[in-house]
Amino acid sequence: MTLLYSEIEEELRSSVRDLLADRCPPAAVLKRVESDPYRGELLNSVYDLDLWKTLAGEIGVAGLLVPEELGGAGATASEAAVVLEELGRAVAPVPFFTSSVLATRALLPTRDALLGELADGRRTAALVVSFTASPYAPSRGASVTVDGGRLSGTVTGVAGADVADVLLVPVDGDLYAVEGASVRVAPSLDLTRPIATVTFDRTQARRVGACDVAAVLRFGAGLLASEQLGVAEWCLDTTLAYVKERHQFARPIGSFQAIKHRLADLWLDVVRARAAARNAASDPSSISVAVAQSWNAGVALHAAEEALQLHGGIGMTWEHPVHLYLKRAKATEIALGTPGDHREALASLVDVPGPE
Amino acid sequence: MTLLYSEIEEELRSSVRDLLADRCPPAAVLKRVESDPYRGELLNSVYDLDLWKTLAGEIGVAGLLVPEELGGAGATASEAAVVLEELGRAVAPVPFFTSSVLATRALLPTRDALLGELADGRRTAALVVSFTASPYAPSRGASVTVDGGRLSGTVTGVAGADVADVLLVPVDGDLYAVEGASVRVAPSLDLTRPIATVTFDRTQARRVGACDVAAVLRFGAGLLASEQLGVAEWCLDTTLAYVKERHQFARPIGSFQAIKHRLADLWLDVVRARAAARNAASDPSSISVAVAQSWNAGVALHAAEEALQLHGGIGMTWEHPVHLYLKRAKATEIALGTPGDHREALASLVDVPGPE
Amino acid sequence: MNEAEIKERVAAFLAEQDPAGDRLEFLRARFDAGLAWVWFPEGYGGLGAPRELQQVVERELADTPRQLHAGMLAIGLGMAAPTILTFGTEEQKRRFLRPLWTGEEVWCQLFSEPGAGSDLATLATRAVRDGDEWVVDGQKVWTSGAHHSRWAILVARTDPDVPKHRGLTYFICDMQAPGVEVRPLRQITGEAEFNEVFLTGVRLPDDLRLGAVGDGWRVAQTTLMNERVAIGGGPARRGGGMVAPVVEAWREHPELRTHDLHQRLLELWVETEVTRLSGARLREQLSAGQPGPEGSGMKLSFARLNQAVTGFELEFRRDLGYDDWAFRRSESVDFYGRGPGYRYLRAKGNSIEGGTSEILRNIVAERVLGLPSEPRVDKDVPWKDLPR
Amino acid sequence: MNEAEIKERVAAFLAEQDPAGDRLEFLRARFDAGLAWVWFPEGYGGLGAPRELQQVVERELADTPRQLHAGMLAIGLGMAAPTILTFGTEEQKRRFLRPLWTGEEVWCQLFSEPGAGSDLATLATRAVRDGDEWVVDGQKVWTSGAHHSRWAILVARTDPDVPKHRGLTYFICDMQAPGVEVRPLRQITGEAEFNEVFLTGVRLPDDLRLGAVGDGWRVAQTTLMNERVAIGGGPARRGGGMVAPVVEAWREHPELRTHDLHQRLLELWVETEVTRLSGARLREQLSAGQPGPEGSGMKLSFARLNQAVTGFELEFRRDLGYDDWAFRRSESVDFYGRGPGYRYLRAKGNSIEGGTSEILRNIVAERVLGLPSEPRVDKDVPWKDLPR
Repeated sequence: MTLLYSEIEEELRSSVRDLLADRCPPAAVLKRVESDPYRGELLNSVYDLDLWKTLAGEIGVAGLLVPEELGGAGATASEAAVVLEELGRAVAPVPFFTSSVLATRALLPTRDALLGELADGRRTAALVVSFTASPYAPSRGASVTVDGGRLSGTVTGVAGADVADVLLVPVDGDLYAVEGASVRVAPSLDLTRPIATVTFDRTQARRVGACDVAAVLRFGAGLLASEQLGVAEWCLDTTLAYVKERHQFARPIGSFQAIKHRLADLWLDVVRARAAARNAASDPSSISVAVAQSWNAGVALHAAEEALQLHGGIGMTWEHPVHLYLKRAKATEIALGTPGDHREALASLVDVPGPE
Repeated sequence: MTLLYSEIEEELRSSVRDLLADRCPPAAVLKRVESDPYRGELLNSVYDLDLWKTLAGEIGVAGLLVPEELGGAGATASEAAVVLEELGRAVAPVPFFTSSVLATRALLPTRDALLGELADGRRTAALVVSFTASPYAPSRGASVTVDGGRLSGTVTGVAGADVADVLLVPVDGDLYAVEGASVRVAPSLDLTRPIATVTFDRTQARRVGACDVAAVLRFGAGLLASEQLGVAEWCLDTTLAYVKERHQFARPIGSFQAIKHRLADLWLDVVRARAAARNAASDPSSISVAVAQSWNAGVALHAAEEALQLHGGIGMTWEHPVHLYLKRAKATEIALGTPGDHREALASLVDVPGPE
Repeated sequence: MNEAEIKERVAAFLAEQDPAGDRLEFLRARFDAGLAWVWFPEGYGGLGAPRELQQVVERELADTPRQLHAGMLAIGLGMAAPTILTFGTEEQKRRFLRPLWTGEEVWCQLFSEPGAGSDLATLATRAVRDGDEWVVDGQKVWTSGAHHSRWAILVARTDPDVPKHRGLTYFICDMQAPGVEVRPLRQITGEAEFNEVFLTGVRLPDDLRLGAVGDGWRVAQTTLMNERVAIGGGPARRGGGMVAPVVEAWREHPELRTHDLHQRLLELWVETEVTRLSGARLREQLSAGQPGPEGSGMKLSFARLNQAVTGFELEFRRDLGYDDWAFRRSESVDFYGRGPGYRYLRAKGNSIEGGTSEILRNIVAERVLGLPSEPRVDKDVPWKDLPR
Repeated sequence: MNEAEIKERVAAFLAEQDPAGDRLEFLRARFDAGLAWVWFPEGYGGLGAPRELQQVVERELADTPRQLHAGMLAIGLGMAAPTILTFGTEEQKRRFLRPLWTGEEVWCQLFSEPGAGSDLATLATRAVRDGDEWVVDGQKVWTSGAHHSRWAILVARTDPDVPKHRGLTYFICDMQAPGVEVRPLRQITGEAEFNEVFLTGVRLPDDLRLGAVGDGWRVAQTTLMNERVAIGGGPARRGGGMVAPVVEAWREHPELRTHDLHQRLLELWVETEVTRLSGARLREQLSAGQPGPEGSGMKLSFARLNQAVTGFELEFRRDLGYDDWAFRRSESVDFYGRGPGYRYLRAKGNSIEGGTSEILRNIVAERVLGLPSEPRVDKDVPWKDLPR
């Protein structure tokens, strides 16, 4: 086991970070979510598909998890995790997690040709499960049935569906590919990864193969811990920079001891989140995933909440990006199992049983 | 409902506080628990019976809860609560809580003549239930049976038994008075209110009347919240005084913002503990008691833990009294129901049911 | 003056003034009768009576016309009026207090700036004397109701060469003067409760100055003291307040319950209840004439609780949606009329607005607990030389 | 020097020296062969080799005689030796290092004082020059092993007229000198791990001075840096450390479980595990030659965890008893050999000893996060004029 970043991973990180710094600074993301401020619903176009094309095609992130013989890069989950750290740091509105992690991981056992198309970024897919589902409740929010190769029913809270060319729908242990279902984006807490309700009404579907949804969600939850780490890191770094700059009472507010101590404690939490994320990426066992999710979700949220508070009034304004991170952090606390769900799972995984 | 202190209560407080300041300062209590430092067990004489005689006889605290016609003062629980605040503040080694609150409350419905003797302090009683029992598990730690007017069995963790002239033993809904059972004091976490194992071996007993142990323990738990308030107040006050005096880096350590903020938060907790204690004293309903215990136990403990930490090294020494408060606070967290037990009770009391 | 006398006054007033007549005329008459705020002096809408007698008047006049938009008048009534009463000239009191009270003229507050939040005294908006006028330039922020307001209370720097507290002057700002620009300030909830106000060459006649030149900090203290009094309170009923909608949802959705959430909800319920009891005790102290220092902490407790409870609610509901991101002005905080996502986001402001929790902890530590202040580096430095 | 060469040296040494012979003779010979601490220079028990090669030596000599009372030598080996090596004279190195390493002479540390804990540099123990000697007066505290010690490392004030960091001098104190009095210091656990040491007119020859007069603070930094390195570590095994006895008790006592406790235990288990992973990652960084700043936080994390876990354990067991209050000296912390009450009380010291958690948070904030320091009021003030 190594919990460190390899040289390859550091190179990958640099490429992604440089690209995002250039093309996706917080101000650009803010602009996207502001595109139609006076309507209740946001435009679909929160996703930056040009950026995604570069990320997927030039840097090649879309195919990281796809074996080389299927047209991908045959990289490890640890490499995908590094990409997620960077995307989390930027709350970048691209469908990496939904298409290149969740949907790709669902497809992998089937070795379907679609994998090649996803791997080079030509097409984008979404796994049609609710983002509130978890390895322990994989069908939460879903009520889809299959009848003669046609799907009917609804899945609420689906992330990435609005940007997907293909929808991958797990029903009763099988995975179906669908194009052209009804995807209605709902106003979402997380502005940079909106959720949608997907409705099937005797929709034509192609059976792709078998699908263990719980396993897919567990894999996703493990990697989500790296995205949460990235969110936490941005919040900590940005807050550190702010409190060093911002003066009140003729001192940088970062020289006030109460603030210093809170940031030291937060840093300790982030250090441990990094270890937990690395561990879950290199050892995606049920225990590692549950540990990483039950810790990192809370750390990302706490980091975002502290960032907002320590920014004072400016943190409460739409024009400062900290709210994008708060909303992402809160949404991922709920996504793929709450910290409490993951702790509850640990009770049996590590033999700390509840009251009888 | 009033949550304030009446004038009578403030006068009572003054008398008790003055007496304790004179006769029972922390140094005197420390001396008592040091009386035999090189033996594992403490001497029985941790109790200050001279002090108790004055408190009971001259100030008249022993009879507060006993109606006048039975030889007592006919006072309210709120008055007894004020006495407990002061005794908590002094971790005074006197049997007020065990004899004048718990045992007296158990006897009250029987109107037994013993009440008069307890009320004027001539005799002292203890209710033979484990201090780890609670209104929700009233017989925890007890295994006593009655057969032909004789008791057999054991009760562990009994507070005040070693200083009692009479033992009051609840068995199957009845209360028995016993003199001369085996009382073995065990080394106790709480040095100033040690616990004992009481063993009956076909011991002659007098049936005094009926006894609802759960109700007695609930009443006791409600008043224990006032003792915990006193413990918390001493810890806060003593720590405030210390951090104003103690200089490091050429400043009083109380001028460091991290310490100021922690003490401000602690003060807020104590303010709320005062309201909760007053409420439980004036309205001893199940809800009020459960609220007060689930809050105040934690506040007393947190106050003692902060006191120790903020005293630095000196707080870790036996010669400084803060450890007496820490041990008392930790013991009362467990006594008569843990905070978790009381919260669990609230689930049904206030209709916030658990998972089905 | 006692309760009986007050009742007589009200009766006499009602005998002369028909509540069914013109609303504004009625309110003006009520002001003139000294029944606006009885603890104000006679001639300024009051009778010089004890403050608690106001509730007698309110009870007696409960069914008569009231000011429109009570919420929008909060800053005028709560902050501007006591300051004008204390520091205003005879002429200022006559000019401003009556239309302020009747609601004919709405007030807002121009204190905070982007660079001066917790450290208000460091504010940079300049007012430069020009004959009988002052020329004001600067930017203010967190101004609620600025777009409805006729007047504002304003603190500006008139002398940058002295330490920060000493170079301030307090003004009444004419919000219709040229150079005043009001822009809505969108918040993380999507809506705009507040405004930014840009002041560019705004000319204010010297008779809009409140208090002496250079005495603005002392005048502002009166305003802020009245702000602090207004905040606090809290639910009077067990199980009320922010935890109520959560408990309701909890009862309705057994399928969402887990042991983790259950234990945490019970903890929040207990904290809510002890905080409520603490507020109740505070009110008992006040009505017994024994005000304690406990009030200083209520806002801190409520901010923490509101944030914890609303965060819990979203997690319990597993709610990834949001009710409405539309950018609109809102006149007040509507915790219960909006969804849980709004409650969660809006509650974040509770530990910032009206004094951050950090500043309030300082205040509790120093004023209530008597802890020593930190070394000050800005006491004797001219404002213009302060690091910023 | 590489691994093969070190192995050769060990083989050559073992060819000459019989491990079955006299223990002390063997250890002295090992020192003289440079196999005591290979990273020390030749002639001082080392070979000037890379530090990591020491483990090769330890492996090769695993079955040979070792020092008695390894625990009692910790201060000598970990703190005194590197300081003597760095600042000692040739003569001091020759005199002290060998018996220190063989365990013939035990060392203790005379740094902390009742008035100088976190702010060590403010210490008041005076050393006044008298010809070729120094006369030392003062009180030290938290000295472990003082009653076994032949020597101590001591910091004393030699010039009260300069700012506090500048007036200190570092000495080796002869613990057998007249005027040295050692008293056990009883702790809240009942036992005495530490001592108070009273120094009354203790005369030390000037050749026991380590480093220049007035340079004591810099010398002490070397000592303290080596202390910090020694603290940390933590369990290598999942579920190990302080949480292990709790989980064991939890499994054995289903009748004591509640949902409240269950949820809290799961949280503590997770925190233990991420802290363990963090320690494992730190070790990987170190062995990859990429030491990160993460080490600074380990002690903070363990202190918090140890206190939370042991507090939980007492509550879970509903244990109102205590295993043993007897006042006795103890040579080391025995977390697992004692009862839960002892663990709870002893763990309270974890956030105080070796740097309080408050000081460690300052260090993390300033040295790791680069946050500005607080205004200092003691920098340029002569020590004798400092408020205390």
